[in-house]
Amino acid sequence: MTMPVDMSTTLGNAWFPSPIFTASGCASSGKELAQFFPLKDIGAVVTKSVMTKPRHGRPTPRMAETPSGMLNSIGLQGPGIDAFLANDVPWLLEQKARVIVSIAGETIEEYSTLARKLRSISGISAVEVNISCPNVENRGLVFACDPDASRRVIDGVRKTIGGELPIIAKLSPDVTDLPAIARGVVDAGADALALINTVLGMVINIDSMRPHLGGKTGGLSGPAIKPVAVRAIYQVHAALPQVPILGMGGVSTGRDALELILAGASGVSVGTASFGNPTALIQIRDELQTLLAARGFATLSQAVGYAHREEGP
Amino acid sequence: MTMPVDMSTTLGNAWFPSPIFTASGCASSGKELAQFFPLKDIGAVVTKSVMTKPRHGRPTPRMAETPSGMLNSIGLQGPGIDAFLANDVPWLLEQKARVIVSIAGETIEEYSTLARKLRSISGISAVEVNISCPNVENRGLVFACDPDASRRVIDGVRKTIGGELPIIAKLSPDVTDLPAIARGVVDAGADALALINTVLGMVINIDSMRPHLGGKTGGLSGPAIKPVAVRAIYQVHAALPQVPILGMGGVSTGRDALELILAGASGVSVGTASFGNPTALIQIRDELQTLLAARGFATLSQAVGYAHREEGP
Amino acid sequence: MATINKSAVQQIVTVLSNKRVGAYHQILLNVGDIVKSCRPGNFVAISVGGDASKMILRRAFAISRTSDSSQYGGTMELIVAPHGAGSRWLCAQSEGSELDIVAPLGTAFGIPTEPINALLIGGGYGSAPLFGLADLLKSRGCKVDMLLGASVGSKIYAPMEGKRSVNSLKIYTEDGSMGETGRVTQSLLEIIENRNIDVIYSCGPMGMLQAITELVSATEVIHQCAVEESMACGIGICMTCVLPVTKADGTTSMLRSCIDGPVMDGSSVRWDLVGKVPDSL
Amino acid sequence: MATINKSAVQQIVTVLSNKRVGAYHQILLNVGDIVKSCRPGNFVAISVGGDASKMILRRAFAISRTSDSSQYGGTMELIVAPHGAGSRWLCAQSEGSELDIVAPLGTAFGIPTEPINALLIGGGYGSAPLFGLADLLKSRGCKVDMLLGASVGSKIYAPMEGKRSVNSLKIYTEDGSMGETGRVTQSLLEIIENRNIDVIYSCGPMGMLQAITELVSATEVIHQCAVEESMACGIGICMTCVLPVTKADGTTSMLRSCIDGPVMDGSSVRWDLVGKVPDSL
Ligand SMILES: Cc1cc2nc3c(=O)[nH]c(=O)nc-3n(C[C@H](O)[C@H](O)[C@H](O)COP(=O)(O)OP(=O)(O)OC[C@H]3O[C@@H](n4cnc5c(N)ncnc54)[C@H](O)[C@@H]3O)c2cc1C
Ligand SMILES: Cc1cc2nc3c(=O)[nH]c(=O)nc-3n(C[C@H](O)[C@H](O)[C@H](O)COP(=O)(O)OP(=O)(O)OC[C@H]3O[C@@H](n4cnc5c(N)ncnc54)[C@H](O)[C@@H]3O)c2cc1C
Ligand SMILES: Cc1cc2nc3c(=O)[nH]c(=O)nc-3n(C[C@H](O)[C@H](O)[C@H](O)COP(=O)(O)O)c2cc1C
Ligand SMILES: Cc1cc2nc3c(=O)[nH]c(=O)nc-3n(C[C@H](O)[C@H](O)[C@H](O)COP(=O)(O)O)c2cc1C
Ligand code: FES
Ligand code: FES
Repeated sequence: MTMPVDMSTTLGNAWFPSPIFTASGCASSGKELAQFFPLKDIGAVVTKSVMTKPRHGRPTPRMAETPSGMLNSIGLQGPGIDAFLANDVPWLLEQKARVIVSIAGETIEEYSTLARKLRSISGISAVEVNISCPNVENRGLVFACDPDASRRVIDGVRKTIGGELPIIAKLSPDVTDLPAIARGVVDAGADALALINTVLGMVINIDSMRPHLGGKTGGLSGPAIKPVAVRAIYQVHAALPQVPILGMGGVSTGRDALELILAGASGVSVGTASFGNPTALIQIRDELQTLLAARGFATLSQAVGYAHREEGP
Repeated sequence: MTMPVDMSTTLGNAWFPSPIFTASGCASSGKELAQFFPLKDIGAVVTKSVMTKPRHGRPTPRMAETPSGMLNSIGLQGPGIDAFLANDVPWLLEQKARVIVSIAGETIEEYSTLARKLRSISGISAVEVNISCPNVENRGLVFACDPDASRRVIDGVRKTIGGELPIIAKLSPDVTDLPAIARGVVDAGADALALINTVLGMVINIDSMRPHLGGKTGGLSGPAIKPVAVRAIYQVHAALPQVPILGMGGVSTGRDALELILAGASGVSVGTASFGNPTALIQIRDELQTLLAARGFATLSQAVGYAHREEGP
Repeated sequence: MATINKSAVQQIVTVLSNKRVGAYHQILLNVGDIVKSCRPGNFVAISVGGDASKMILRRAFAISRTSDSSQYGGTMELIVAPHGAGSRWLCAQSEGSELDIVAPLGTAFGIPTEPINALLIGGGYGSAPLFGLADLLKSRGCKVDMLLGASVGSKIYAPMEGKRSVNSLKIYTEDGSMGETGRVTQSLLEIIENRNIDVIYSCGPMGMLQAITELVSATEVIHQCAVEESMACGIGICMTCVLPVTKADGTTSMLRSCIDGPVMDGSSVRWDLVGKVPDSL
Repeated sequence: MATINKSAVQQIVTVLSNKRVGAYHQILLNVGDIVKSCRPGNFVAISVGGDASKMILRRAFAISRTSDSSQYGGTMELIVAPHGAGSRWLCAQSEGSELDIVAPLGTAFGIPTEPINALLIGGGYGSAPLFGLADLLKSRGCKVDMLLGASVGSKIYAPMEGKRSVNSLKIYTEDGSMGETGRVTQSLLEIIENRNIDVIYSCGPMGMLQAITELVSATEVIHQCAVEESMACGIGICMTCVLPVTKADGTTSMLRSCIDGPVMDGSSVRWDLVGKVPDSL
């Protein structure tokens, strides 16, 4: 019952001592959480999606709490890649944190530009490519909802960044055929998949009688979407069993993390849960270890996708 | 503040004294709720989706509670259309309930067969066509996820049923481009749209370490999905402002119903909320009336889609 | 008007007391006139977690006993195991708390018109509805024997007062911490034979109900069991709680255990098909 | 290690008392050593709804006062308006209840090193942090005047003890049910002039803060205001609580009110752009 479990995991050729990561956009650049626990104690810090230029993001209100969830419409506010690489990455590396840099763009070219800038930075573990962004060259259609555009983004990043740094393509669940999108980006060179980004939602303020969020629609996150995340991970793992998945969506306990892992996730990002509980990542990591041990797993990797096993006990 | 509000509504040429309906599959055939309130006191009873033949449905477990929601995989258990029309419809009409019959099929032909049987029945207000079913003729791809198949289902039903009975096409939110699917079924002859069916989800049982539901995946319903419903209704109402929408998804209070109406729903179905509260429909109806009155609406229809109005107060 | 749920009402009731008894909580509710329509075997569905709860479904509990004579008017007793978040919340409600209940729900144990020999078998908290049943059978002149089983002694629920209505009570625990070591089924056929049992009334885990059904299949004994399937609504509108049951015409249907149960004829349940579906219709 | 949230801790604390005061609840918490790092203007973020809550985000409340001398060790006082489900839950917690808090968070009011003339302006529960601030300013030799406003008298929070630290207290209500009829801003420029005000400290609705900023823009008065934006995390990781703020170099940024606020320089906030975004960068 209490044998130590090897909690280490890999995504592509990147190794992490723990499978519990922050989720992009839910840990800012790391400094804010460092008061609550040492950043090196988690698997990795996945940084907020960064674009080429500084951005103000969307007007407020930017959030609405919903039953067991929340909507956000931040609109990728951020300092731009240059300031980010100059200030935030060195600080994180100094903390001995593993760093996964999340990038976002409005054109296929912008993603490649970001990849080029990353190429020269040493010490980062992987790049997460957030393709749940509107494509300004195609009527604002979100890249991740367009099989062709998502493939081309990843292809561009792969070609620019070279063969070393693992590429994690982050997909949106708001599509008819998720495995098809997943297959496309893997063919284009993604080493791993991040599932899921937020689900598109809206809240109407019944006093103003208009959409509550400044950005009208927002992304739904938190426990409410966990069943969607589990389904997405299970579906994609069934279709592409050899492709590692960084799972996320509503994880707030070790039990939730285990569910995603059994469905097929090799690592688990924790987003919204940190808003309600600054030490959520550490608690989830510890609970997960206990749960794995109680189930007789010697290593985390034995549990990855275990829910897919053939009939039997 | 307390002037009476005209709560009546229409979907196509069908008139209802109240906009609050049951949701298909969440009121069985009506008898079970009749102990808690007279069925004529609500807008309509939308019956459980019926198929041509009797069906056992899926194995148990068929449900899993999730944060502010639940998954179900009933698999359309039911008596088949003949027994349904012989037993359930006459009973409902005797109660003076308005009846909307929901139909479901595995082939385009099956939907037409069902429509043919309905054609000869008098007294029903509308037919809701549940196209969130796997199409056995196309690798089990859900009709509602395939623009062409969904159009052909509605076309078949329209041609068979003739011009009188309003057709409400019930769509799935699990698609990349919901307005496109909506446009297709309206072109094919749907008078109204029902939005949204459940969201595909999954729960892994962390003790058995397998999918918890007998059917593996299930449909997510309840408050958790309300933001998805509001978004779907808002999007489709923006694209097709002249098409009436029967809104549903996570409504459990009058405030929730008002949100869906402001987003564009002319009527609101209440599903999962009745499981936790057998008198939910009556409470929601009364709360909605109070909220509309407090906002100065003289009629329900003035509030439909009000969140889309031009800038201004 | 309705023939289903015909005496069910939704009502806010007050907790009169909440005591720990072994592994369970004995919770007494002030429910007023509801008791008039409660029969042994019926259950109650309770909202859990309070106003801001993420738990949207009611929890089902067997009505253990009701009384109409106490100083409080009608009272209803529940025996609750703190299992998950919902039942733990219920077990944490103290005197004076208000609960939203729907009751009585489901079928009741059939009460014979003749004075028969009855054997009541309970597993874990499954004994809860059996003591009320025992009283009733006794009052009809039946001879009532009882077997209770559980994994450990703390999970045997057998209140002192309850024991008065039974002729004999035999307890089994798997770890031997109370009564005999083993299971309620181990000497069942002998007991049936020795005591001339006509009817078995059982309530407990599905595995126990199945085992009893199989053991008595070769006998003349009637077996009424109260099943326990996961329920989303408890009132027959969701179709989640179904069990494969053979009907008079030999066909098997998926029946709702909240409406056609929880009390069912054990021999009609297709135990082999639970968690599966019968061949297509 | 971290420079942000640098004295914040997450801790389970106990409710010592909960009293209704007009439209508000005055809630006293036993928080131990946390008080050592709390400064007037800081806030606390509290989990609401209990274990099974559908409310997943913390609620922010200004720290009204702290004390380290009482019999209980460090205590923290909050003034809470029962607004929605979360704050109503908090107002329903009784003595002995446990709360999960993160504190202290955010910026504090700047305390002058010289004895200046300060005017403290509070709207509704916005007066909460001003009494602790008044004590501190008084102890630094400042002259402290106070204006409080609300829609109705029951929404004026002005405890007896608090009044001791202020030179003068003037109350305004919109319906005239307490003090003068009208708003805190109506004679503001006169008061500034007559009393030689150097610094205004304000806390209350955003409209009030904006109105004060506009009124004093033509004066020399410094205006430190505690803003209130909808916050998902309170600790700087979500970017939902931003306000457009002009920086020293004249550019406008969307700054987090939980980290760079809640206390901000009123003149630096681009009130005209709240709810909009500045021109693109
Ligand atoms: C007819 C009937 C009578 C019952 N009588 C009793 C009784 O007298 N005493 C008692 O302690 N328990 C009884 N149970 C079981 C009780 O309903 C469950 O223990 C309880 O629902 C668990 O809820 P939870 O939130 O604590 O657990 P969780 O596991 O968190 O529940 C999650 C969901 O699963 C459902 N669920 C979980 N376990 C069960 C179960 N064993 N049976 C049905 N649904 C389940 C819950 O209703 C809920 O929707 C009865 C169940 C039924 C159907
Ligand atoms: C820095 C700061 C200090 C505050 N100090 C106090 C105080 O001393 N006393 C007091 O009574 N209230 C104070 N508030 C407001 C208090 O946070 C809100 O009233 C409370 O969050 C409402 O939660 P609810 O669940 O009751 O309402 P709901 O409206 O149901 O809340 C829904 C969501 O919106 C957010 N929200 C709603 N209203 C506000 C608001 N006015 N400000 C920020 N977030 C909001 C909530 O945090 C929650 O996430 C303060 C807010 C901030 C940001
Ligand atoms: C406030 C907020 C901001 C987010 N910003 C980003 C982002 O910049 N890039 C990104 O890829 N995902 C972003 N996400 C999505 C999360 O990384 C994550 O995929 C999603 O929230 C689901 O996980 P959770 O339920 O644990 O939050 C954001 C989510 C939230 C709530
Ligand atoms: C148990 C259950 C059974 C359902 N069965 C059907 C069905 O037969 N046909 C259908 O169109 N929708 C069915 N639905 C979907 C509902 O009608 C509704 O679209 C969905 O649950 C969202 O509404 P809610 O959140 O109010 O439940 C079912 C939902 C549930 C929970
Ligand atoms: S529990 Fe819903 S039908 Fe039985
Ligand atoms: S509330 Fe999250 S960054 Fe300020």
